[in-house]
Amino acid sequence: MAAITLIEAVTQALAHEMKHDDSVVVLGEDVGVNGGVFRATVGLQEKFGELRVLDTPLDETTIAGVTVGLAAQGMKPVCEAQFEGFIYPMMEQICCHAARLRNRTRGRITCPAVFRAPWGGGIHAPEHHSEANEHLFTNVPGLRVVLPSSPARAYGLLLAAIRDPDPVMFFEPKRIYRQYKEEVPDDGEALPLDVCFVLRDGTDVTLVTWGAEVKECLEAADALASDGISAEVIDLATLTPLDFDTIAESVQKTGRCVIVQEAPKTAGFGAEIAARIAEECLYDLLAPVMRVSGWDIHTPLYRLEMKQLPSVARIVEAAKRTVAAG
Amino acid sequence: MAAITLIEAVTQALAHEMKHDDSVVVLGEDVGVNGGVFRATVGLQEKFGELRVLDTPLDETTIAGVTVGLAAQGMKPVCEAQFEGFIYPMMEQICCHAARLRNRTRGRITCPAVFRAPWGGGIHAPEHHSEANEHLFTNVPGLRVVLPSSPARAYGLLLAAIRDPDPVMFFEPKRIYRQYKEEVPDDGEALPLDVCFVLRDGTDVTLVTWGAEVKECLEAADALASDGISAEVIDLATLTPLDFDTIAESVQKTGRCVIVQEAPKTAGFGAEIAARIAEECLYDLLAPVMRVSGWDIHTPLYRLEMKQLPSVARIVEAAKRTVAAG
Amino acid sequence: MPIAAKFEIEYLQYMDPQGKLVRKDLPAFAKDLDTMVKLYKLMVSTRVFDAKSIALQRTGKLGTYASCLGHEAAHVGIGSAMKPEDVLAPSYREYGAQLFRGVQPREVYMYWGGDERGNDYQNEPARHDFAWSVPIATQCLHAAGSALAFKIRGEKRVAVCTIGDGGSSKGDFYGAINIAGAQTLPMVAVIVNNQWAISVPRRIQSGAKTLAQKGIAAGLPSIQVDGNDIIAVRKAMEDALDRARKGDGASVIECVTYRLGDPTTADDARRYRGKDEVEDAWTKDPVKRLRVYLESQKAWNEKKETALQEECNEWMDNEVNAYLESKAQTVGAMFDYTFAEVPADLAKQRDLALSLEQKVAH
Amino acid sequence: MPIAAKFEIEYLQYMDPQGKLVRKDLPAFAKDLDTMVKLYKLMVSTRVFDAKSIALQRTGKLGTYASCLGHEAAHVGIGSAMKPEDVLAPSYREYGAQLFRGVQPREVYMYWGGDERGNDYQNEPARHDFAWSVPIATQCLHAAGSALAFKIRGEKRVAVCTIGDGGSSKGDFYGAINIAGAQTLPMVAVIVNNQWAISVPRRIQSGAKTLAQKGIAAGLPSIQVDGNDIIAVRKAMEDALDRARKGDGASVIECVTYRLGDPTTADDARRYRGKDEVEDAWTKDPVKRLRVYLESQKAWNEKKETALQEECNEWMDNEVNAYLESKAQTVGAMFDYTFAEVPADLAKQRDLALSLEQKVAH
Ligand SMILES: Cc1ncc(C[n+]2csc(CCOP(=O)(O)OP(=O)(O)O)c2C)c(N)n1
Ligand SMILES: Cc1ncc(C[n+]2csc(CCOP(=O)(O)OP(=O)(O)O)c2C)c(N)n1
Ligand SMILES: [Mg+2]
Ligand SMILES: [Mg+2]
Repeated sequence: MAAITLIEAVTQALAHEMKHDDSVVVLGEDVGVNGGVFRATVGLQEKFGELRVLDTPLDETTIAGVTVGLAAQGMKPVCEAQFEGFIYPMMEQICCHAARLRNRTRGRITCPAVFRAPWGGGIHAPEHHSEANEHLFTNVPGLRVVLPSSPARAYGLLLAAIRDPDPVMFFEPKRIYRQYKEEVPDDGEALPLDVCFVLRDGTDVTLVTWGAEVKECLEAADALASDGISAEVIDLATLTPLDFDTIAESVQKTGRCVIVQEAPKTAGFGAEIAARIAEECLYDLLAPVMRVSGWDIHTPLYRLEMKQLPSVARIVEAAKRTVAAG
Repeated sequence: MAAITLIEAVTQALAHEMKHDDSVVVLGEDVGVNGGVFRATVGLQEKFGELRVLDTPLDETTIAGVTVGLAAQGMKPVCEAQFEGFIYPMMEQICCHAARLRNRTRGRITCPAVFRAPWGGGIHAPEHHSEANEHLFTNVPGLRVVLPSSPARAYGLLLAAIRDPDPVMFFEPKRIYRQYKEEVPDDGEALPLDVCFVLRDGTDVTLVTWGAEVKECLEAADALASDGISAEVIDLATLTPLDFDTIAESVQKTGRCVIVQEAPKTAGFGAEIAARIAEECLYDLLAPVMRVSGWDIHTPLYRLEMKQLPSVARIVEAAKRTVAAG
Repeated sequence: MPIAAKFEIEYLQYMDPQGKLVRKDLPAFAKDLDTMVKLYKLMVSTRVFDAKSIALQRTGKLGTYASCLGHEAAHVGIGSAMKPEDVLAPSYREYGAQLFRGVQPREVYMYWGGDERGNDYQNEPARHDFAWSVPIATQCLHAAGSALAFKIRGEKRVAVCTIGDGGSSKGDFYGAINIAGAQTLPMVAVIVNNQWAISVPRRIQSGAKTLAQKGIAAGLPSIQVDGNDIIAVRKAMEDALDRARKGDGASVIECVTYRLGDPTTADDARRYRGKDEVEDAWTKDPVKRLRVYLESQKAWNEKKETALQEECNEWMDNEVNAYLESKAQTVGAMFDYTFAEVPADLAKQRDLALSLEQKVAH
Repeated sequence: MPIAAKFEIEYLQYMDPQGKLVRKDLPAFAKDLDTMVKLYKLMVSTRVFDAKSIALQRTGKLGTYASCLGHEAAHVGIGSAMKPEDVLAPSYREYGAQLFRGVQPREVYMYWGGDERGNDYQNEPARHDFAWSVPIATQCLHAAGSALAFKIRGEKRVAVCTIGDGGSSKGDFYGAINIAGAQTLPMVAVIVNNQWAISVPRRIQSGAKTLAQKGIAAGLPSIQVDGNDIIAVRKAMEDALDRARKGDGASVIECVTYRLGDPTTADDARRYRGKDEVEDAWTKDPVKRLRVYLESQKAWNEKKETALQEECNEWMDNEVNAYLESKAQTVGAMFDYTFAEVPADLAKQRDLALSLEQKVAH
């Protein structure tokens, strides 16, 4: 078993599920012969044919609406927005139909679909190719919002997303698509969609994050450790519905929390974590809940792009401030 | 000077600005002869002609994109989404262009547009006519998100929105369109877009809200007063960019905060308020920061709709809990 | 001057507003008077149902309601041409098609009466149809997706969507016919052109001479029919369904009709359209013209009409009662269908909501 | 069988791939060899510019870049037919049109080099044109909105948008031509059909025989032209611009051309298209054919070609240097253009960002 990257884990999960479940189909722009602009669907059309791996016309609204139609007919479509910056035309179908079909019809019609999109910044791409806009979906009832941050979690969570009877937004942090490899057995084992993952135990401060910033948080924890500060690192993985218990447990222990989010600060998902803590863990807090995030600006073109993404230094600085605070 | 309703104040502001500024134009579905499905644009086409008050084809994407084009050419378009539930097809133009033109071109091309939409629930309307989905825009840099909650504020804030050199999302709480009348002089005086309004002074607990729930909060404050609890009521009015100072000042005084939001709880804008408090006012807090909000479900059809909206009773109960807490 | 492509949009009409046949080549179904009577009965039922809905709304027993007055031939023509295994993706006023497919009036009342259970159609084949779609034009893509599912699975089924003249301006409609053309999908897109989109007249929606020609953009066979002529509508539908079922792909049909009522009960059309126009439209009434035709064929008479009206009224009274007797769902039920299983976090909210309900009750 | 509407899509070509004229009725501009030489020079400049961009990208001095190789006749035809007061809403590879309108190569380099200042075109008339639009098809609506502004203000100006074959599948394109038709807007929508949308071939985008016929859906005069024939492109543009300027509304032009390069430098087209196809497309090269024609007219020769190549190289070297010498914007500048004035809350973030920068620097 060879070690694989996160993007290869995505491909592996898709291939596994398509092989074992005829109702799984893949659609999007360039997903066929080309195997996706990031190679996520490479080889799938060869294996499963043009009907099950469909290059669509260039219209995201079409992709999303056709996906809803397929899902309503009992298929399990996995569609792709080529970049998360191009997901906007999908929103009406996602918010008004995918997320509501079950509720609208009292369960008569459902939408077991997955909406995949490469997500986030840091690859020196052109405009609109670096968005971290999960906020679009985290306030929408009926959706699961999932962000894997390692090859193994990409594989297990994508399997779970495809098998889930409800629509799942599956955002893949493109910055870490090829960051490192790990062995991911192709055993068809899904991971749960209702837990956050504690990636590192610690006692002084909880670092809560998701997506590509997991790596920065782990590095920050290393740096903090060398300064005698013990940081716990939690990867949300599934943002909604949220497993807050795991976070609460950690904050009860550490008394301090730094939330690290790639998106602009205001009204990003990090606010929800802080709000839950302020509501449910106030008495455990030894220090203010900090957010390290993108600034409230659009991701700059690539010359300055990295100035927008939370750096290890910024995370360390914030964590130290919470420790100094109390 | 006759007293007018909130919706009449919207009309008054539009008429005022169209009269004094030739570059102001209104466009949307049914805004012309019909004067809007809520009568917001009634009489405007008669006064200003078919060119400046334009009935568009039925395509929200078109409305938004044409609005951006108009604005880029130096017009000041005020477009309408007939209901906020139909704003999704506008999002690509709003998020990728309106909010970014200035930044993209270093100020060469700008977008002085207003996107109006009747907002929120409580009028027994059909599906998709009761959304409170301001979350779609509050994480988007470059946008102002404004929600008036009285006839006077509707007039003054809409004038400000039209005159603002940047795009403004202007959401009108349809539940209170005709709730009450007040005298609003047609004097062309705009209100500031960078302050929250303290509607009632208090010392024990701060109620923070926006839109239609302002009324429930004021009523809750009355009820609390009769129980000896003094509640301060803050109407955000402009959600982003946020005037947090006003909130901080209040919480420093009261030590307690209840945030009241019509939208589903998770990742709604209330989370941002709580997060800011947890970050910047932690040491002032005497009790957990509570949120009273819609549940994390889609607005039910109208038989159960009111069970989704935060009631006075729920607000009072939460406020009392914070007072009891510390 | 070299020509790259040429197109024609045919106009199909068999029966004129006076109930006279204008062509000799009647389709098979139209030669069978029993079938024609059956279609007539459903058109009348639809009209009686519609009047009842409006009465319910006027007396506060229904919320906003979207009337189908004047669309009976178009809607019944669509519904009656479809096979049970086909799938309908309607917008929000195609009751004539839906009643044919088993939707119960009580379900319609329930939906517009503010209760999600109205979308839980109990009878086949409606049970596998889509629910009403309020966001304009979005349903067209559900039809395209369904058609794609049929193609992938090799099923001989067709997905049909209906869309208004206004709705045909929305990108979704274009996206749906475009992918249907590109992928040769078994789909039929029917534009029910009733001349108005709330207050916006047809001419403001589009500079195109016909709405049918929108199908040319997608390379689809496209036709304009007299939408008040049940024979023309059904014939065009049958042809299009056949083509789709045979694997020859999608079609666009424009049914030219008229919205005789208000767009919904929330809106007063007198604000923006003249009486003359409406009076003129009444002279083209689809129900009346079919009745005249059937009478001319000795297949219908006053007595049968009276009996039918009575039968319809009885049916609707029965349905209204069933609706009015229904109890609202519980507060708990608000939470039950957001996901297949209620997630832990949401379950806590449900518990809180229920405990608040109890407090209020006490 | 009554016909409701009839349409034809004309195909326009003056010069064949061999540089031979195929029609006698040359438009005025084409009879003027000085003009033709001027067009040729810009087409060559565009190609030299493009090669330089790719070289810059290959050596790590540019980010992703979208080449315009093969589109020179289409792009220069569009740009050269427009008047200065018109407005161009391009997508992301129409440099040939943009250079004509004053965009400087250094600005293109800067944009693809990751610096917003590249969009701040300094020269008129480009200064009042739209910036590159990455979200496909969205620019078409900006053209429609601009055209509406011109109509409202009574200005005799025309808004032009360009869109790819792929992009013409997106609802925005349809929305733009639809409102342009409904409102008789002074707009020209040009579909630059280069046969590919990244890896997706034209046939998968649409079942329509021509892309020009999409204009029929909006009731617009629509034409297909040989997009590698500068005379045909410019003539169709002139006609459409005239019509629009006179108040007769919008048009759709399909330019049939071929993307000779990769879609962008981030993508390798060899993965999905055959060598033969590309080789065949080279035989229709727009630059070559115009050169052959000009030579046949004694308006061009080897010496002039060498001089032109040198001139272009010098120009581009100069532009490249200007680009490479530019310093990155400061961190503070990231915050300055989000709003007209930096809001208080954002100003605090800027201060924090600047202080963090200093810490790192020390
Ligand atoms: C996306 C969207 N925008 C706006 C509306 C509001 N609306 C409801 S019906 C209607 C007019 C529809 O006209 P048409 O498509 O001609 O259908 P008709 O009602 O005439 O059957 C509008 C604008 C909506 N439901 N969805
Ligand atoms: C809304 C949107 N979806 C997807 C993309 C990614 N993308 C960039 S170029 C391209 C293909 C465009 O093809 P076409 O319209 O034919 O233009 P061409 O590149 O051939 O000039 C795609 C899918 C995008 N930029 N915007
Ligand atoms: Mg209509
Ligand atoms: Mg192309």
